[in-house]
Amino acid sequence: MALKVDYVAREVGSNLRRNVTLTLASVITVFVSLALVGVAFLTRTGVQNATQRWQGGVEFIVFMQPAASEDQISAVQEALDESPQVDSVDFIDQQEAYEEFTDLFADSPEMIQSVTPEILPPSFRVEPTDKDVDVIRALGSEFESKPGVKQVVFAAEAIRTLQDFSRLLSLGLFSGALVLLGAAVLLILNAIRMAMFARRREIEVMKLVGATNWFIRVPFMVEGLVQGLVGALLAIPAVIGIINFIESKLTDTETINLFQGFAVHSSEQFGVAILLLVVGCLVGVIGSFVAVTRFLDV
Amino acid sequence: MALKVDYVAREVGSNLRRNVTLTLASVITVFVSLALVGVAFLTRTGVQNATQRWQGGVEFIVFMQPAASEDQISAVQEALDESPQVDSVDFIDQQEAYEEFTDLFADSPEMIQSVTPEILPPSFRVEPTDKDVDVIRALGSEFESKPGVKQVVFAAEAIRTLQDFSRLLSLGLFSGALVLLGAAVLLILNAIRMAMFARRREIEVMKLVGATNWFIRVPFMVEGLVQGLVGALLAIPAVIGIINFIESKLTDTETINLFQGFAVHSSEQFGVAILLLVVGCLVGVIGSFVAVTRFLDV
Amino acid sequence: MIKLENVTKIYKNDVVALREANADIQKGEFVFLVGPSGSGKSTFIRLLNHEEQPDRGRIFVAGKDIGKLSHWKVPYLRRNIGCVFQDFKLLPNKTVAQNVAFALEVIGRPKHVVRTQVPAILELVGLAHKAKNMPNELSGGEQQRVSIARAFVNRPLILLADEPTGNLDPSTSVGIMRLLDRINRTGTTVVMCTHDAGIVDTMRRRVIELDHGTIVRDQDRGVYG
Amino acid sequence: MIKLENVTKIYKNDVVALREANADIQKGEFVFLVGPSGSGKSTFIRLLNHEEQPDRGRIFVAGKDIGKLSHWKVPYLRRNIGCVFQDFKLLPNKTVAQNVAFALEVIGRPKHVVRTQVPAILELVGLAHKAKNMPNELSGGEQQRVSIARAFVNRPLILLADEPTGNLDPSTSVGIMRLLDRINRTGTTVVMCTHDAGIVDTMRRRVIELDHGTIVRDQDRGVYG
Ligand SMILES: Nc1ncnc2c1ncn2[C@@H]1O[C@H](COP(=O)(O)OP(=O)(O)OP(=O)(O)O)[C@@H](O)[C@H]1O
Ligand SMILES: Nc1ncnc2c1ncn2[C@@H]1O[C@H](COP(=O)(O)OP(=O)(O)OP(=O)(O)O)[C@@H](O)[C@H]1O
Ligand SMILES: [Mg+2]
Ligand SMILES: [Mg+2]
Repeated sequence: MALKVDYVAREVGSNLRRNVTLTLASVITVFVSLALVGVAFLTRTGVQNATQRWQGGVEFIVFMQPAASEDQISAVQEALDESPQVDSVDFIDQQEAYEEFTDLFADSPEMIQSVTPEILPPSFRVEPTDKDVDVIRALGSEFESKPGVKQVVFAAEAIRTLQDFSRLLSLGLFSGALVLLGAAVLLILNAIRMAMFARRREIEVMKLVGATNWFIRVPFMVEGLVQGLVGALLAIPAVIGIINFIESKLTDTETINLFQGFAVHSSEQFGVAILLLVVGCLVGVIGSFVAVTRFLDV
Repeated sequence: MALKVDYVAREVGSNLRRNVTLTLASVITVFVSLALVGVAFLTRTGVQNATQRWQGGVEFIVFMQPAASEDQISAVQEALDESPQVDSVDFIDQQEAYEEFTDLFADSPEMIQSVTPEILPPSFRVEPTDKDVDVIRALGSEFESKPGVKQVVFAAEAIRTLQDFSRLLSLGLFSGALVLLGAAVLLILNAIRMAMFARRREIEVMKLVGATNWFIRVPFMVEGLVQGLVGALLAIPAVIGIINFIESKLTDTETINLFQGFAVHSSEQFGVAILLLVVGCLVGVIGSFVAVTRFLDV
Repeated sequence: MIKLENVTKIYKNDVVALREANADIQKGEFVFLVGPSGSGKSTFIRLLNHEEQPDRGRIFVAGKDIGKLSHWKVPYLRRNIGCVFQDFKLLPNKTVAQNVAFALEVIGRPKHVVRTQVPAILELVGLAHKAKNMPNELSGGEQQRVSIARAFVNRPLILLADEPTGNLDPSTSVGIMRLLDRINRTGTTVVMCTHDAGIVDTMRRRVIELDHGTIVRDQDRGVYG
Repeated sequence: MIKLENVTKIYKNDVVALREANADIQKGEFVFLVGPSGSGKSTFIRLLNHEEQPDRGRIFVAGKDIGKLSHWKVPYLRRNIGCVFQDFKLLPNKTVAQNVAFALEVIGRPKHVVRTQVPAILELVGLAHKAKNMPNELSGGEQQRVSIARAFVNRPLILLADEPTGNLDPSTSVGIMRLLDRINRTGTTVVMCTHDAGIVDTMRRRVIELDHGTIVRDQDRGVYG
């Protein structure tokens, strides 16, 4: 074997310099492809973070009969407090409900006049630990049958819609990112195959001079590694720049406060950066390996 | 010059066949890149179509004083009917308002008992022709000062939010599609450049035998055209397949009714198909032209 | 036909491949270019072909100063010059017949001319049976003969041949030299680099000898060395 | 050292490049392979080098049947065989020195050996001053000498040389032949294709003549033809 580090280093260095066109082409392909993947993944993360707070809005309200007894109310209170699935409970008594009502209908004094605290139901606003809709439904229904409970109302449809929306958007962006990742891998492999094709004569000559397959392959693989690495290292700042640009655009806009929570934590940026690096390097190395091997059977 | 059609055809045919690796690589690049572009554009169109109806939900309500006189009401009615900016008007009299109220508070007979039709305000539900938020605001405020008008209420925040969301999503998808288009062009040019690099010796020899630049270029350009065309023709069914898949997924889902309106009209699919064809062909031809020219200066 | 005036060609690394070369070759002449390896013979030919440009001096081909030739006219110069390259320079993606035909197609010869000329010239160089082979399926000498056929096929005014018999056995070489001689007799100017003393000594034509880029001998009816 | 038993090589298109060839070449022999263009000389060499496989018959190199060689062992066979290719086969992306060094690096020679051997061998073929040039910056003969240097540099057991003087002038050729002779005297088996009758007739070594793929003569101390 006798594959010396300095031989490989020298070989890779001079090849990268001499085949500038091919090197550039491969690096550009890796760069563009991975940048697309990175932006897609981070946008997805950002959207997920932005819509996280809607998830926090998921709750249900247990309305008691206006005429419910103290005992009935405290029984429900206890049950809620003891349930491990309940995160926090907020009790709204009749007076508080009346105040909310007057706030809500401040414009309609006629309506306020027609209502007294006594006819309004006291209620518990419950925030469950698990935000899953089905779990919440199951939990809420448990309380429906308790004595003194009038009705359990779940989070408004609008909130539900927003949740669905967010989930769908996130899923869409994720699938988009995955598709892009697949496309990137394909494109990079393609570029490497092409670059190898341009150098098939060289590989042939190396074989004829008595080089073993690994002797030929390793420098090409390291070359692929370097190209993948450089492409990824170029892609990472580009991705972070684009994401920060999107973030500033979204949080600046006054009319759209929906995505003001759009934020990508640096840990998430770091994760995607690692992903790009790993994909770039792996595709570079494995792609070169496969592509060289095709031309090794002289 | 003497560039004969049969010479070009023969040349292109044999080159495409003989350089299978390069041909395949270029076609794959065009195919993958354009497929991404197409899917992005059509998804954007689909989302836009799906959210169109929310735009229809934009409206404002002119609440009259419960005690407003017949004259005042009909004056406002006339003003609304005559305004060219108003698409349709729906008058809800006190009785209808009461019915809505009882519907809304069906669970709280106490509240219903406390309300009579007389204390509820009659209202006009207005759908403007122009859906722009600012225009609507201006229009609605006009009526605020009319005699007998109590208040003008604009569409619920939730609806507004959904609109913003839709617009943002559409914009995002559009920018994404544009970025992909740019990336696709870059990747395709890159692939062509690489393929030319692999054949630079051939070009050099042609020059040395006395071929004019155009004599060398034209077959390569036609070759680029064919590759771009084939790549685009492969991308189009892929795009339409993927879009229909997305459509069926979205409209099947029961929990998410937000995108049930997701639909891409065949005219829009056609438009994107044309876009892909044009981009594929242009990039192929121009890319080959530029790439060959680089190696023509022997 | 061909005239060099104080032509100097310096490659990078200060390699002087041709130094103050003067030569005047008349129409219909047959000139051997001899000299040791690396003496500048191929450079001489590449200059005439506009493959390289001189650093100093002027070169006239068919009465035109090719240093003043505009870019797009170069192909038209080359069509009047047939060239047998030392490394053959065949198109790897074309068959033998297509390689030869290419030289005709380039100058816009009609199809029927191509269809008759190409087999004829391949017959002449003894490669009719290899017409459909690709260059990489040929022996060295066969490739060389394809290169010769391509240079001949469009009856150029000038024929530049860079060691056209380097890879040929003596009897094939003699055949090729007979062909060159015949072509020369029809009025074509021939400039041929060679290392084959036997050929030069038999033919007794004008000999220009180069040594380290300098023309050291220019002799009518000369011998190899 | 080299033994061919009824070796037949048929390329596609039913070209019989070698027909029922038998030959037995002892260690330390010097063999000229002669014959007209396309007679199968290069094929003979390519078979020994495992660049092509025979369709029939067996080939032994250094006592081993190379038809039975497993795939990964081929490089080790080639390391014992230095080969001067007819078309040089230099690595276009490496300088002259790197091209020669490559043959040493392939067999894992330490760096200091490479650093002393390469300049020495380049000096021997008269290319010390071109060590840093790229192959495309060399004249034909210079490229050929690089190919020769590369084949020599790792002192192979067997030296296959396919027209190593095809692009060289007579006096450089003589220098190369002296070198080959010296190498042969150290025990290296040399098989050399050539068209140069002068060399064959001067050296008077064993001559194997091919014609249309058939061995028509195998003569000790023979002449060209
Ligand atoms: N790869 C190939 N495919 C098909 N035919 C081939 C191939 N290589 C060589 N040939 C044919 O085999 C025959 C012998 O070729 P070879 O290269 O051995 O000849 P040679 O003796 O070396 O000739 P030269 O002196 O011209 O180099 C020739 O007719 C050639 O056309
Ligand atoms: N592209 C180049 N760059 C640098 N030097 C070059 C280049 N081409 C040729 N040379 C050098 O110029 C000199 C003359 O080269 P040329 O090819 O003209 O020689 P030649 O007479 O044809 O030799 P041969 O008989 O070996 O073919 C040589 O020393 C060669 O190394
Ligand atoms: Mg030369
Ligand atoms: Mg040969």
